[in-house]
Amino acid sequence: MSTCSVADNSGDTAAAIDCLIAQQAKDHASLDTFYHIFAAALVFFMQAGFAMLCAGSVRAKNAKNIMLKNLLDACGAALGFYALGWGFAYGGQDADKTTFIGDYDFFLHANVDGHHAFFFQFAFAATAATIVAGTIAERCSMVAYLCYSTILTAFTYPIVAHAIWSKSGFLSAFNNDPLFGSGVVDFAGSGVVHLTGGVSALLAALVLGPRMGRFYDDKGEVLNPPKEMPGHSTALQMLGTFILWTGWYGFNPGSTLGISYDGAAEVASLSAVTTTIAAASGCVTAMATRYFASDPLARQYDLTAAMNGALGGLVGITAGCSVVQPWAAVPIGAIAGLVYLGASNLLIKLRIDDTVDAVPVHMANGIWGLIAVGLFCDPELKNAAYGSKHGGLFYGEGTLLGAECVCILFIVGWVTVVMGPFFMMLRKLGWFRVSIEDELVGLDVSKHGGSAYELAENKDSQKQAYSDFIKNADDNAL
Amino acid sequence: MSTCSVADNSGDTAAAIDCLIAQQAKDHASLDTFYHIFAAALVFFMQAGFAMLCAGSVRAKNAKNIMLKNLLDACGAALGFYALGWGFAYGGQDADKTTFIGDYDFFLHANVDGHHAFFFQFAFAATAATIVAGTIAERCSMVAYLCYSTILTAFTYPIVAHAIWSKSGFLSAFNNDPLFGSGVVDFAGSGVVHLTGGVSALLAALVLGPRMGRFYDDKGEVLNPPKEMPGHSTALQMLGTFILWTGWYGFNPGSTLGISYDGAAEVASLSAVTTTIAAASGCVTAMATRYFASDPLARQYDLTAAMNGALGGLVGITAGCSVVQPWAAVPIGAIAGLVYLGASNLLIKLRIDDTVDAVPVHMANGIWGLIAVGLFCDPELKNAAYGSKHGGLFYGEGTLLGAECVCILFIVGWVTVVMGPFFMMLRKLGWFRVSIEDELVGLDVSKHGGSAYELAENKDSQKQAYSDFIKNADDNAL
Amino acid sequence: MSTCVNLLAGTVQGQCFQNEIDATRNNIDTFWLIFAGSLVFFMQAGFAMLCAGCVRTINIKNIMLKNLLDACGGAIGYWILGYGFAYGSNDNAFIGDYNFLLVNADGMTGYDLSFFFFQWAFAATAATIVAGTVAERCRMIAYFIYSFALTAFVYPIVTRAFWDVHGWGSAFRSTGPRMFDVGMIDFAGSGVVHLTGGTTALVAAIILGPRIGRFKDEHGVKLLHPKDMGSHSVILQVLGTFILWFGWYGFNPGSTLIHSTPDASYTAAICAVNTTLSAASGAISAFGLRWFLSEEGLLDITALSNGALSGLVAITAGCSVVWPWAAVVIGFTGGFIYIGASNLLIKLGIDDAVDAIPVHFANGIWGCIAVGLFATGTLINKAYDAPTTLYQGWFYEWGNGSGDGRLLAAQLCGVLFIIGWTVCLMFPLFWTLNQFGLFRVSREEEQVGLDISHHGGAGVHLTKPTAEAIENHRRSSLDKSRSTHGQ
Repeated sequence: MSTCSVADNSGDTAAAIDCLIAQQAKDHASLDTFYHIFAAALVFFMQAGFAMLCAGSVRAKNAKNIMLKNLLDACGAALGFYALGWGFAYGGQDADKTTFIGDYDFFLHANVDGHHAFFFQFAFAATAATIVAGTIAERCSMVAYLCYSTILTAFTYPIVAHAIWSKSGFLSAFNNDPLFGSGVVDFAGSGVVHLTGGVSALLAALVLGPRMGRFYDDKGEVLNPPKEMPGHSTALQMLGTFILWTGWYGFNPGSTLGISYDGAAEVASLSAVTTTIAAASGCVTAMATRYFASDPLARQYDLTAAMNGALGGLVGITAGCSVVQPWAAVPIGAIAGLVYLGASNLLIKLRIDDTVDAVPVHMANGIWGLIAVGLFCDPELKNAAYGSKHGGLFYGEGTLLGAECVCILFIVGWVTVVMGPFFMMLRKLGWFRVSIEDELVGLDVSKHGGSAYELAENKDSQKQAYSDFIKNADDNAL
Repeated sequence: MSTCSVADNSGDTAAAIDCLIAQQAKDHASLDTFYHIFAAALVFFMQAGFAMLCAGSVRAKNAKNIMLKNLLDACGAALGFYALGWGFAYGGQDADKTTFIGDYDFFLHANVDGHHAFFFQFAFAATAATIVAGTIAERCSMVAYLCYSTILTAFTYPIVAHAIWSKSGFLSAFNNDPLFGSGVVDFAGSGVVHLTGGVSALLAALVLGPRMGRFYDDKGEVLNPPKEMPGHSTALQMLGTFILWTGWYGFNPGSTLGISYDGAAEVASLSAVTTTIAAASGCVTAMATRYFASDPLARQYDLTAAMNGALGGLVGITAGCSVVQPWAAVPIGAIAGLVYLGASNLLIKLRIDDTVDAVPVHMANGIWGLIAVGLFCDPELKNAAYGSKHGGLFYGEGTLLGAECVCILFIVGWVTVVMGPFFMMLRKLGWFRVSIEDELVGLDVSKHGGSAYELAENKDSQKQAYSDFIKNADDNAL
Repeated sequence: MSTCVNLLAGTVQGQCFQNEIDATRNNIDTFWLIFAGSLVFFMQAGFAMLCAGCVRTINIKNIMLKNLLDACGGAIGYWILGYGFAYGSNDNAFIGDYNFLLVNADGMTGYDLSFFFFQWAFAATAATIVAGTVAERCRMIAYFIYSFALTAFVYPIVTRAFWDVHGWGSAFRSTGPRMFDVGMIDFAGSGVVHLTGGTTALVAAIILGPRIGRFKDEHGVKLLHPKDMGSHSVILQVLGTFILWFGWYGFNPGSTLIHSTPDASYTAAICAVNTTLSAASGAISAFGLRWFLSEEGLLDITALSNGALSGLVAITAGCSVVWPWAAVVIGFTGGFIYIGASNLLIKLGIDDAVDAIPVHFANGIWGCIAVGLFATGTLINKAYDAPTTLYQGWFYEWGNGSGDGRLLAAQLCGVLFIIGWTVCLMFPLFWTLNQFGLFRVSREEEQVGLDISHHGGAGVHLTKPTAEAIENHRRSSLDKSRSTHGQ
């Protein structure tokens, strides 16, 4: 195969060694590409998870509609991120400069960093876009959704990614002159992905208003308590949750962006462990709290709390998965479960209607995830993952917490400034919400040619058919 | 990147070479970590498979309940195995000693073997715990299930894993002084994982008793034949089966615990091939046998037999996947299919109620898997995987078969001794089973606030709504 | 642990390092195949869900059983015969004859074994394509026979021709002259896998005839508008689509077969990107066209998901040799082709329960042709061992002013061979089965649904407790907890 032996190098040992070094570098590149593809495939699979979670959480009459939105935003994200987003986010990055937006490698024409990097980042952009689908389900029009998801993946999200993950970003820890000397630690994107998606979801829910009959009755009177609109299939929700959890093992460990450089393997495996523990803690806390907070005469084990608690834990650990000790994942996850419950109740108090509780899971826990880094970050681990030591508040340092707070403010501000007016405009144009009739009858019938399900019509007629059939078969056999 | 060149080492060739060697060792570690993460993510995904399989196999009125149990045991396993299990199983292992239980690295405080190893082993522990959920579905209380799964992952399972997989285990093939000179070959855990889970399931089913109306009618008379209680969704069962099968490609090939050491790639590939062939054989045999054994006038292709046959084949090959020739996977899988059918019928004869047939699949085939190693193990392949030659009975050696039998006895005995009294105690306390009323109305309504499904009840009313809708739309347009 | 340190002579030591590096590369390659093979296998779940979602509720057990069995039958058929025919190493350009039943497993390296695993997963994919088309009316026994024949013989011959180093039409051929000096470039199998499966599906659908009530009413009078048979669950259909798309990241990038050379890893990465872009474009174009063509502005999710699959099939042949912009064009066209072919089938009265023919057959052809148009020399050099003379896609040759159409010609010949070969074998097989009444279920069975007639009952049981039962339960448990609290 290769030609590094001393004999091949005409007896020159030094040349042989250089040859071996070059080979090793190639092998590292191969291995890292492989790792990217593995992780990106898992992250892409999260699209299936979101689709199942949303499908299970909406009423049967809107199932097709929400699935369509989920599939379409994966497609829109691919094209939008290919055309513009990647260039805005990572084009022409340079650790010595600080820029607000990238301006190179649109349409992948220059192939900066290789295709594997694009593939991985596309999967992240698609995740950010799809978070909103669930919140505004059952009432948002398709056109509005298409416009929104294209803008998010082509412009809004790339700017955030550029600020925090690109080498030229003004908040980036990879810049040579980072903010407060530390830069923002958002390892796999509690902020970049989940907070961005979550804030968009909140804005959309505010502008769009609640589903009909959720908080107000026909006459516009406030309902107390609000009407529950349970999803049509818990099995699909659960499937979605498990797929998402599995996909997170590409999301968090994959964010090392390689496995061959010094220390990458340790960082990746630590991320896998903290991810696991935080998800488990979030699930248990959220379910137990909901259980003990419910009416003592009719205590219920609430599946939704359990599932969203796990997802909340996952979102909460995403920023810090590589820089906190495994024990810290327990409080981070546990608090994430409580944050989810609190935010979910608050939304209901404020009469903001979120069909799948995406705002509490992604926005509230996105914020918590960033703060948690500022509290629990272990300087040694940060050194392993980022090459510089900065600890969280519990290790006696406050700088990082400051940087994280700036990051939260920036993301919330930026997304609000861009998406807020955009949603308002959609609303003014009357494009944002489907008509009252469409909403009442369900979007599947009104927009998609019929219900998502054709289940057995009638059990009795089925039984009849079966007995007729058996009788015939017997007759024939005789 | 690399600083190994002769120039970097100030002309010292030997130092340059040492540097290269160190670099190579690091590369191997990276590759192995990556392999662990890949395999563990697939194994974790099996949780989704179990959840779907169980959800599809129970009646609609208990779907939420069973899925919640599946989610909670993943969470419980993560926390229990993190706190205690890992330390008991692998803490302070040493090939020169023989111990019954590990006593080090609780809460991962010492980070022995790296985080990736913990992540992989946690996924296995979660699998063992979740096997029981299906068997006792539709009647077991949530509290009992939580207690059970914590004990299993934190104590019972780790002891078994310690005995067979830790270097200090008294049955371990990795010990310097192994049992009968060979130790037990249970490559990926037919015994450690599936038999442990399966025996727990059997004990639980015995203590818990059958579902109401399954074997006895209202007046306590024996039903003949027993009442079928078909699962509510075959699609979910099938999805679960395919997810499990896919996850098994992490389970079996991943159990090499690395891909970079000499021969690991051979062992891993062989495992993938034998896994495939055994699953296929098990499926075909079980389905064909069920078909030809059924009433000739109304022959049925039974999906449940096909799916569980495939799973039986997978469990059966798990112990020996790395040490048998591909041809041997055919008889191992085929017999596994028959073992499944036999055990399933036997359970019904004995009036032991197993909702998802987990006992035949995991316990009966777990035993068969271990015995099969004792029969079909190829000395050359065992040498490649374990570094010492011992053949199965068909290669003229009996030692290994003896060791496998000891292993079966140990696992069955140990699990019975720990879990049997525990289940009896739960029963005495009245914590084990839900009330008669709850069982009859279904656990989703009684414990989880309502049914898992909210499908549009009535097609006619939907059609009416649709025609009203169209009419309105027309009117509006005019 | 490296053992190179104690060796004395510098030359020996160099060799020792070299061996270590080669071993590591071999390990990476093996891992790569296990990873990709697992993803490809997972596509079986995707097909099962897609089919289960598309058929009527009365037939879901039947269709899923077929999906499971062809994975199993495929494994056994491919193990017994198929692998030996396809990759058994003699010099024959048409068929191999070695290593049936993996009898020579002892002589296989780990990489060889994982190669078998990977190839089996592909064979199972080819077999499962047909399941959907013939759903709701095909007999189980016919399906067995067919899937065994396909994986054991028909498909292996095609893979031999276009993927093996000995194959007569292969761009990998190293043991003789390549077809038109280039050989057919079918990187991951638009032709080999999808066209083979799709052609089989087409032949089967023609001989089997449409489902009862699809094109004609009870009295045999042709319906003005073909009846939409209804599908069990759109959600399962979309789930299937997502799983398939996910699995395609093993299918296409994995087809590099190795990953440890810079060229291979570059190729794998570009395959992943092209796969993504083509799927997205196909989905949007099919969805848009269907919307545009429908009178009432229908937002058709079936068009969207099948459009994505069409884009995936279309890019499969060329994923390694076209630039991303071309992937967008290929996928976009693929979406149009899907809609056209789907409408054409209905016009011709050919009944395809899941639209597998438009997706796999029509776009399989398009995928192979697209390579002949868009393949670029830079990427061919990376993906294939440097050909003696480099011929690119026709658009590039045209741009160079040569207009050389050799690659396009090779692609067309490949397509014709695959269609011809598959029809020649499958048509007689299906025709014979049909003559003996083994192909189609009886009229009664079809009407009552196959789940009831063959599988012991319905696949879905959604009975819920009645409102009354729930109310009773609520009262009694309330009473109970009150009395406990009262104590």
